[in-house]
Amino acid sequence: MFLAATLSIMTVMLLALIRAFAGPGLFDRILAVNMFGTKTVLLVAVLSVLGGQPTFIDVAVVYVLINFISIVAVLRFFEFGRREDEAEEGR
Amino acid sequence: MMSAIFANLPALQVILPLLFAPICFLLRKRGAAWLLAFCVSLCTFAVSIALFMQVSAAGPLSYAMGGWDPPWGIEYRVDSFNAPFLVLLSLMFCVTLAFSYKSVEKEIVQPRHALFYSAFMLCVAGLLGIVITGDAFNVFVFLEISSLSSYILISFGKDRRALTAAFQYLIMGTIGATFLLIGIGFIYMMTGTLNMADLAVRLPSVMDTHTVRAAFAFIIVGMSIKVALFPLHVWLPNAYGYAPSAASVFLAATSTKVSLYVLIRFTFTVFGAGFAFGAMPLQPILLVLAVTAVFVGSLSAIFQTNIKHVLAYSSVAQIGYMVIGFALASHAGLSAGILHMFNHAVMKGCLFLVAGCVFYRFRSARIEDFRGLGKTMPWTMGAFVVGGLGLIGMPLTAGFVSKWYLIMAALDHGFVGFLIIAAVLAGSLLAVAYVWRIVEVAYFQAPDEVHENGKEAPFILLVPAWFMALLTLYIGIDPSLVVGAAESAALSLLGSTP
Amino acid sequence: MSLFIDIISWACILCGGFLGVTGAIGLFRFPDFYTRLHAASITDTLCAGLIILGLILQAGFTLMSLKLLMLLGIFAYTAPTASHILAKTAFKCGLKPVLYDQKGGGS
Amino acid sequence: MTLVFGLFNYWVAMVLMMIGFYILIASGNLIKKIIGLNIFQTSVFILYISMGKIKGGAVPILTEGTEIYTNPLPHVLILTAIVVGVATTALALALVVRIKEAYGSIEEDDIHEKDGSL
Amino acid sequence: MLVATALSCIFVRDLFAVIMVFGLYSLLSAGFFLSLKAPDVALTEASIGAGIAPILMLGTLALTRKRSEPQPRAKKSLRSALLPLVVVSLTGVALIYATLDMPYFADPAAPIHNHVVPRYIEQSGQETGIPNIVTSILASYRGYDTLGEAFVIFAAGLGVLALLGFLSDGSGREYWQFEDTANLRHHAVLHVISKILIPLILLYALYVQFHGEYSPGGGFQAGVIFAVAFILYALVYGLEAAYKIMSPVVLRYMMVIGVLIYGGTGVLCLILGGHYLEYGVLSDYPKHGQHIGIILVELGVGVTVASVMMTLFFTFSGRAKRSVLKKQGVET
Repeated sequence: MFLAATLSIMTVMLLALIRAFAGPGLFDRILAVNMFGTKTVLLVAVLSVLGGQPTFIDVAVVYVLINFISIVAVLRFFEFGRREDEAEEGR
Repeated sequence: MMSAIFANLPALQVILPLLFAPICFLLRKRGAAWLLAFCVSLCTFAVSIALFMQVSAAGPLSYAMGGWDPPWGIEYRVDSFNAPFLVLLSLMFCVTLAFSYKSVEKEIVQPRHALFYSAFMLCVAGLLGIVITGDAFNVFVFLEISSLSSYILISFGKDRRALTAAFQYLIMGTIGATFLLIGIGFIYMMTGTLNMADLAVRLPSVMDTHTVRAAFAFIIVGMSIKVALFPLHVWLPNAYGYAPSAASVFLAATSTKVSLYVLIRFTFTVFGAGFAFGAMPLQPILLVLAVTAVFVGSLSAIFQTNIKHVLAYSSVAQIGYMVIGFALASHAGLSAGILHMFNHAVMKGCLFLVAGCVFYRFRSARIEDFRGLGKTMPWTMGAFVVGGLGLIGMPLTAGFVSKWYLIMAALDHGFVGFLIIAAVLAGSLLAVAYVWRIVEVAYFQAPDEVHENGKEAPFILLVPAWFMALLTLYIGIDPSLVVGAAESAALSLLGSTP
Repeated sequence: MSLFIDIISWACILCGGFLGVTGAIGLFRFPDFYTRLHAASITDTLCAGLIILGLILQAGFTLMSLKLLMLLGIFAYTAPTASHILAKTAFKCGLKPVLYDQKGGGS
Repeated sequence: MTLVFGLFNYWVAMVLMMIGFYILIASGNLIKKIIGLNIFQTSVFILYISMGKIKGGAVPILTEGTEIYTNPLPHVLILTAIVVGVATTALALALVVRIKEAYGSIEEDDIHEKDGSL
Repeated sequence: MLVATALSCIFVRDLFAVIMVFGLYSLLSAGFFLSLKAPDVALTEASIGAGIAPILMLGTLALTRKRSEPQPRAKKSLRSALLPLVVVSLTGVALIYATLDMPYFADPAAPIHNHVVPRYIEQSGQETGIPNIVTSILASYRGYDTLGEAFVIFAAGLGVLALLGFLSDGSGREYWQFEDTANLRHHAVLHVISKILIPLILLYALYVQFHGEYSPGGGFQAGVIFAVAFILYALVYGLEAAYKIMSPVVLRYMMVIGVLIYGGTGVLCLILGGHYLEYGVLSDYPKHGQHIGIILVELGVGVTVASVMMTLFFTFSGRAKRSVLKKQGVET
């Protein structure tokens, strides 16, 4: 059971990773990276509960926060880039 | 109270500049920041002198940080090899600060002065920390403090090329530091300890493994980058050339020496000369590289147009001499190398100070700017001539003493020794060429309009320059003090080999 | 009782795992970014929720399950938000969804 | 066979180091160089942490009834090194920004061209 | 997986994608650390490598991306491609050569498990009274390294300030007036979510800070998480709003205060008659003193790291804003 959970998450991670490398567009990559991050968190949580490592759960919490914030940062970066483009075109 | 201070001298040596750097960072007034830095530098100098006295009177000192005994905690260790280095470093710290009051005012915009002094103090603290520590990993940490702050110092330079120089230095420096980290990791893996003395005890039993050999190679290569040994010297000329004058004075005089110190420390104290020169082909490699460095450095120096670049390339060459001494691995060679490290610090400090004076007047330091300076700025040029003669190795200057010892050491090595002597002599001839080029411009060419009304550099800039020049002469005339220190340093290095 | 909890939790975890795999396949098979996002985000939220729920049941009433609950809460907040802004920014940056009548023109 | 399994982790770390190092010296883009630097350093960290691993060792937090702990010393060293690494990265990035402002480019070749003969 | 990620860094051309992949790489290696039972390190690597570093890189990219991008450049001479390869292979050979005699992975007989470390494991509980061995070594046995590290971070903050400068420094004054809340208003969802999330993150940071003796965590991690909360705030509500809460001047003081707390603890120990950073003298009972010392020191590190990280982010994004303004200034 434990194995099944871990394995399924691992599979998803692998698929997401491939999408992140191959992804045609930038947004696909971001999406895949996001998904990868979520799955890492899940994996850590699973390992922590089922593997009997209570300390790992702290790490999982940090991962999930970091993941969210980096997604926000990336997207804000895009918006910023767009505004800069506009500023440049307006010139 | 006094005894408490004396007991904690090794800690104070580093802590003083380290802790006052952030305070300095907050000071808004330029004068205040400088004054604070200068006071700290005087204290540091006093501490280092006291340490030197203690060590020469009572032998090596050991100080346990945090009260934990050495293999577990971090140890500070002062012996007759690094005590003179501490003195040298804090001396340069004082001299450069005295110089920087005026120079920085001119070269760096006002709001950043406090930042400059703060970075400068961090840099000094980092270098002192590297020298004094007896823990391999601690070397890495302080190496990073000093290198980060020296990148900052270099990037303060006005020219935009200062930025690329700093970036290049950063990349190279970090590669070097990471190599050092890998090397330390390997030896840690084999021995399980990070303390240098403990390493020296535990290494011989695993000496024959591939891992230790590779570790040695990594440490040597990593530090060679920092030392700017010949093929890895590309960062140096630009970094010194475009840094603000005060920064280049200090960095040129000390930073590569400290890296060389680490190199020597690891080779002799940690690995032991027997391993370094017996099991590894260190000697031929270093000798060849060093001799090439002498030639390449000197030749490049001849073709530079900017005086700071001339001096920087000449540094590459002079580093070659030091490495020759160190690669000979005999008592005489080692003491010659160490001697030259001191003498070169003094001479190069003097020359860069002069370059800073000229830069202060004309906002550039190309060779053309020296036209007629022999008349308009006689004192400045006087100091330059003294320093230049030292570089060439004329008798009665410091350079002569160390080259003499180097040649004496080489004589013990038969045919190779003769080749080395030839290289040293040829290098001196090349040095004559590049120094003469500047002197000729200064004394035998008439100043053009721009430089005609140039006047003597301010007194406060001349004092440090002449101080260093006089020091050069003093060492040349009466070398007993420095030679004694260098010899006992070499003795302690070779004596501590297992 | 404990067997009952075990069964439920394992069912949750398995369902979650299954959903995750589905989502990942969706990430591969769907034609354009928006459908992929759809596949990924929906399964993601539910999958995470289910798995953590299962884990909480496994862990019992401890500090651990409290932290897991917190994790679940953060997930419930962040995952949809992330998908939301992702879609929004993508749309604003001019990435158009593939419509029915112009098949194959993706990205 | 034991050789391969025994050293596999280290080899992975070595390969990573080489990749990072390659990116670091081969790419002309300054940002990419920094990324290479980071990868290089991270793989050194992996090397350190790998050597701290011990068979059956628990997380190095003292708990009742556990006898073997993973070696904590490399963890400490690497904590330090990670922070040092991020400090270097930040400084390098700041330099890149300034270089871009001064030169209008972050490609190494461009910069050398613009400097003319250095 | 790690190898694949790293390799892809070479081949992916687009810088932005490289940064994303780098973030992935960090996350992966953090997972790797976790599987090697190093939760402290994993925590740090995740928050720094996957959090702060890519954000900073993105900031730089935002500043440098424009105008140089269009020209495709693939002209690489053979020499410039070969030389690195040779150097790298040499290094690689040396590295592999080194591994041949290494103790095997996870071998309990390896020297590092038997020399210095046993004492930490056996006695740190009695000597410092702290269960997390990593914390006790970090803050006490090798506290001096950590001091150096705090100063390295401080130096980085100082360097970035020197190179880029704050928005509000000197002539930058007018940029304060720049209002971009209009641009941010449409992020209603984001606003609400962040409002809920940020206090949570701050709380969690405090937990990591003060619970670091018992579970993974400590000053660095807490500092980074703390800073991340503010970064989120700045991202969502605009830099302006963030400045109002945490002004650059305050940050500047905090940086200094952080390192001084650390250094000052050491000096206090000196004054009380111990060695530098010998916390035992801080209290009548050495163990108690150690505990006080470690908490103080971790606090110092936390403050330094948090303020420096915020400083880094603020300077980078402030710089970005300035460059936008310059263009808009040209426009009007």
